[in-house]
Amino acid sequence: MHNKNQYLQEELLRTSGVNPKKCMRCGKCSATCPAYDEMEYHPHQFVNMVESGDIEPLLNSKSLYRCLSCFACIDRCPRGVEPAKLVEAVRLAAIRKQGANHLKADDVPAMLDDDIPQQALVSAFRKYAK
Amino acid sequence: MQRIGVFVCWCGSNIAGTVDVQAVSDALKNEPGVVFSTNYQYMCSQAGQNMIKDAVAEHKLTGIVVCSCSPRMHEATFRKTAAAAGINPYMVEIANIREQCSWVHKDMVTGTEKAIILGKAAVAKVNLNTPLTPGESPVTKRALVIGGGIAGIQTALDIADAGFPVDIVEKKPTIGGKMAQLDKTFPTLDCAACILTPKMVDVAQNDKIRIFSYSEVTDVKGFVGNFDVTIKKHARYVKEDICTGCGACTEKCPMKKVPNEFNLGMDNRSAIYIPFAQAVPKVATIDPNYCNMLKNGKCGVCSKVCAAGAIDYKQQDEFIEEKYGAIVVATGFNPISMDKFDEFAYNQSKDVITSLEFERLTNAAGPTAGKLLRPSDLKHPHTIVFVQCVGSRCDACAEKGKEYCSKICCMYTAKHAMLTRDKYPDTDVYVFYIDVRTPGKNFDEFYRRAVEEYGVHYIKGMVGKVTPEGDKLKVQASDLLANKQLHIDADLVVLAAAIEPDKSARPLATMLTASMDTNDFFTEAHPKLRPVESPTAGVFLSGACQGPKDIPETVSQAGAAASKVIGLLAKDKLTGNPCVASSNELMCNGCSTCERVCPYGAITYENKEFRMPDRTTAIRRIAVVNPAVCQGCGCCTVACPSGAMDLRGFANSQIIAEVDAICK
Amino acid sequence: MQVKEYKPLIVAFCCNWCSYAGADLAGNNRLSYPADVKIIRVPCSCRVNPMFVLRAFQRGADGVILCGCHPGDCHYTSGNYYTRRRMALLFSMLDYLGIEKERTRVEWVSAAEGAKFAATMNDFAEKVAALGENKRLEDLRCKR
Amino acid sequence: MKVSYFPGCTLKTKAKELDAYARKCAEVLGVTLEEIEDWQCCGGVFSTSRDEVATKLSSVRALKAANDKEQPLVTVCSACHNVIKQTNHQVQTDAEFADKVNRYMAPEAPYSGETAVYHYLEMLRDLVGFDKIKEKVVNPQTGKKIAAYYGCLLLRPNKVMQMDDPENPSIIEDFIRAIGAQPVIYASRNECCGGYVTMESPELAKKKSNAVTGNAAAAGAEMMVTACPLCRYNLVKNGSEIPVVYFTELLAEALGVKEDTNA
Repeated sequence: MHNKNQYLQEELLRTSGVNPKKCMRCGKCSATCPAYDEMEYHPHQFVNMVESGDIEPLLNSKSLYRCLSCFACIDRCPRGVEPAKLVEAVRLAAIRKQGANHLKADDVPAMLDDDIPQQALVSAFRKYAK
Repeated sequence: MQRIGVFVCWCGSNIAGTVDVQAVSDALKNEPGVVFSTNYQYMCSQAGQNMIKDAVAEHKLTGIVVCSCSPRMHEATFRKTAAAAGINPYMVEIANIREQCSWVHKDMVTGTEKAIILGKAAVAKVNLNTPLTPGESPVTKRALVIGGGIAGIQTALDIADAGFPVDIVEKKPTIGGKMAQLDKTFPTLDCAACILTPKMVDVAQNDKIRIFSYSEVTDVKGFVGNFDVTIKKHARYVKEDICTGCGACTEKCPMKKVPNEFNLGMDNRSAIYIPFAQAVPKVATIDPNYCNMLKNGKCGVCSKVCAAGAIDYKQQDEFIEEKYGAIVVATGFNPISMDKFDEFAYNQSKDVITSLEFERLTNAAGPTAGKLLRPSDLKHPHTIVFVQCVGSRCDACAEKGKEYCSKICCMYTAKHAMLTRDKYPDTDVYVFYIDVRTPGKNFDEFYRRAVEEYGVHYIKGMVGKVTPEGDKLKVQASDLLANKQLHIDADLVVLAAAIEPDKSARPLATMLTASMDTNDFFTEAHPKLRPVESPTAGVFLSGACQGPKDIPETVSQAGAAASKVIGLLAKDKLTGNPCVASSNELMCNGCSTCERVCPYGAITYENKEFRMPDRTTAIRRIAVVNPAVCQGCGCCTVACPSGAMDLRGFANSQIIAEVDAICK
Repeated sequence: MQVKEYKPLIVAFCCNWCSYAGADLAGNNRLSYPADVKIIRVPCSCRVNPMFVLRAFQRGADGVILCGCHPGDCHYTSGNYYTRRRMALLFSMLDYLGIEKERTRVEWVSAAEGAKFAATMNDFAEKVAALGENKRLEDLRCKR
Repeated sequence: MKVSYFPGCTLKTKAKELDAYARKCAEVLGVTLEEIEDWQCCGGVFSTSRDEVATKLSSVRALKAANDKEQPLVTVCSACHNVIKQTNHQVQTDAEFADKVNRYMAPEAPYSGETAVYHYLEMLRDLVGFDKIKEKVVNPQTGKKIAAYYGCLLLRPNKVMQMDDPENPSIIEDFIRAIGAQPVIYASRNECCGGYVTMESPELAKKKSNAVTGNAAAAGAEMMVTACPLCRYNLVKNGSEIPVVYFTELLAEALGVKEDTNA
């Protein structure tokens, strides 16, 4: 099977350290994911799709920004695949492109309230913008 | 000096086509020790063999070199010929000039050249050969079976059937094992107790079988045919031969709050107890951790109500020493602990149970008398979620669970789901699976019936989290085929926990010097061709101690192990392989290196008196190889730092002579 | 004087259970390999004392190869693991002494791998032949 | 005992009480928290990507500073702890990353992950000891039914964090017992509150937070404790039925130093 995304795929696997071949398709990552309902592509699909080189849909999906980095899929995966690391790698590949920031500074004031901790703000910038 | 005869075989044209056999026999004639050399069309034929016999007589040969096909082919033939001619069969060496010469080389010159060199190497070796006689050792005609589950029971029955006495050692107060705890058995759904308990009775009534229950093996010495075993019989504080098993004591015992291990702690028993109604031996046992009399001397009710006078608070552990010719390991399995998998809330809710607990919940003799009631509030569950592969098929770096497939879970889960739907059609049953593995006779048909006839919901996916809230268990799971996350409010969650070898297996393996894999399953002598034998001679494997197995497989392995034991015990004497290691006691410095590399535990140490040059005596520690146990790999010979250890038939001097002959 | 064509001398130690049977299988299938390879049968690859390897080089062998059962398949359960470790040590020492790494090898050949046996021997013989004669350890007093 | 202390940005602004109580209690327990000079924000969330280097430098600086003083590094905020501990682990296990980091910072001696990283809770358990806390309690919180909320960051990824059993933790429960109260065990204690996604998707955060607080309340808890300002924010903002407080506040109350801090 021809894989037109071979370079990107190799890059993603290298930076994430994930080996998708270890996956046994049990779906426990997606079973445990707290953000599942807000995701168009779910953790097990990230593993599958990166393995098969079908990466563009992931790059363009808002699913990237719904991962909570709660690491539940990392800890509960019986095969040690660690899907969240792959989500993170794809997310970086998306936002590192020029002008591809998901969050712009101008958007922020509307999101704030009096109590919101700094932590949320810096985390969001880490996750949504380069 | 040897008197060696060389016999070069043509093998029709197989050898003679590429090797000038005449040149070979002529060249070898001049080798040291060779007094006769010839060639013939078919050395292995009757005429060829007679030629060898005649030559032995005529030339007073002491050694024979046959240049022919592979020794794997005809070494045995020519050894027999030698024996018939009156010389020691181990004075024969084969030069492989067919498979490793004429068949792989195309031209006559190189083929002949190489055949001569191979012949010279064989001659050089025979020059150093010594006559070898295989050792013999007697066989104790009694077998020991460790573990009294279905594996041990079947093995013991089969051995006893052949007329040999057998002892079963079981660490629990009764035999029966895991199978006694099961309700129904797949795929036929016959009741486990109905098919197991008659076998237990057979064991009890068989005069060839002795049962040591509440006992364990504490020491094993010796070797195949001659094991010396120490069995520790724990004090049960009841005289086994007097107790009638009437059960009066268990009724009257005031201490009734002891978690009942037979029902996996889901109900209580008394401090003096009989594990279950059909226990064998059916005698009471006092649990010293809970008995008030044993703990602080206050009570004594059981001794008062016992009409037979069987209670003995002063009973001590007893050690029994017995000799055995063969040992069968049948230590079985246990479900793994669910502590590391608390995303399924096993430690948080009584209504999250393992499959073995489910067996007890549906068993007529179980804590709920066979009614399917959930443990927390004894209500009938209407939605049940089964989770497969809990702790099985985990990656090693996931740091929890087992790497292997536990093999039995798919089928027992299908059984549980089917039985639930059969008895309680108003119950919704979900089974979350990764794969459904049903390789067995009538297995897949059984699973399909669960789905098609009984309407069990099989969902491809896994449960990620179970959250007990109120009287519900909120199950969050994935349905991979629908690409959905499911949220199910369940009343009962059943976990198909992985199975692991019993914890007693590893110390036992050390005692037996039997090898184990990284999962603590016993390894077989050969994974395909010797599946019921341990690499350690005289030790055999039966049941799940060797790997996950269901009942039919266990029973067939138990029978196979028994037949191997019978084959061993039927012999009066064991003949060993004479090509074994031996230590030169004058060179040995007792360092223990060889002992550590020996995979068979064949090497022991003894202190021996030596006469010193000044007429004093000194005691030195030296290695002694047991030729009945040694398999002749030669590992120790290389490990030995002082060069004391050597291998008969493949001695250092012989191999070096071969090297020299080849490199000359 | 006639110039003799250079032929390497190779000693192969084969365990009785796997590799020796693999060599037989190569023969059964008529898979050729150089006649320079001379096989010595040992019960297990762990029977091969480093001394035997040194002796072969001393007596003029150009290459020494050990063949045993695949890891995990040893007839004696663990012998080939000892072989692997012992030979790793020995070969690195020989390398230090100037016996090129290509002259020594440990290979796992099962009883079913006749083709692998032949391929291994062809490859090994070719590599050794390329290096030429072994002069480093050869004891000239033993010269033929 | 002296330890290096990394408060983190939230503890200097929105979660001042978490910080203030932590300092006060440490004093009572005989631990001196020495704040690292010129510390910088940890970034709030750890990137698991191996080629993400620059964003982790602030954590490495803090680690290096503690190492220079030969002190363990203590944090109170769960997020800071998670980021710093994971960064430290990456320095220890990923040689390429360690090399890059050291080239960036060009320290006199290269840093290779020597610093021991403790969460304040771990400090209480491993360096002080819950038994000692029990002795120092003057206002035992008897009768209070308290649910521990771990969230994600304290426990996961377990391979790195190694704080407790990730599915069945007990460190906060043991802490609750040490101050005389009664812990309430509930399944959602290690589930996510919605984290920073509350910025973009308040609905997701609401759903997750309500599931957590609802589960705790159903289990009979009267109060929840947490170590994370963002967790507390999400739980409170989304209308928790029961109060959510920082564990340090409870500790201060039990040790009898709460009023002083307010003063």
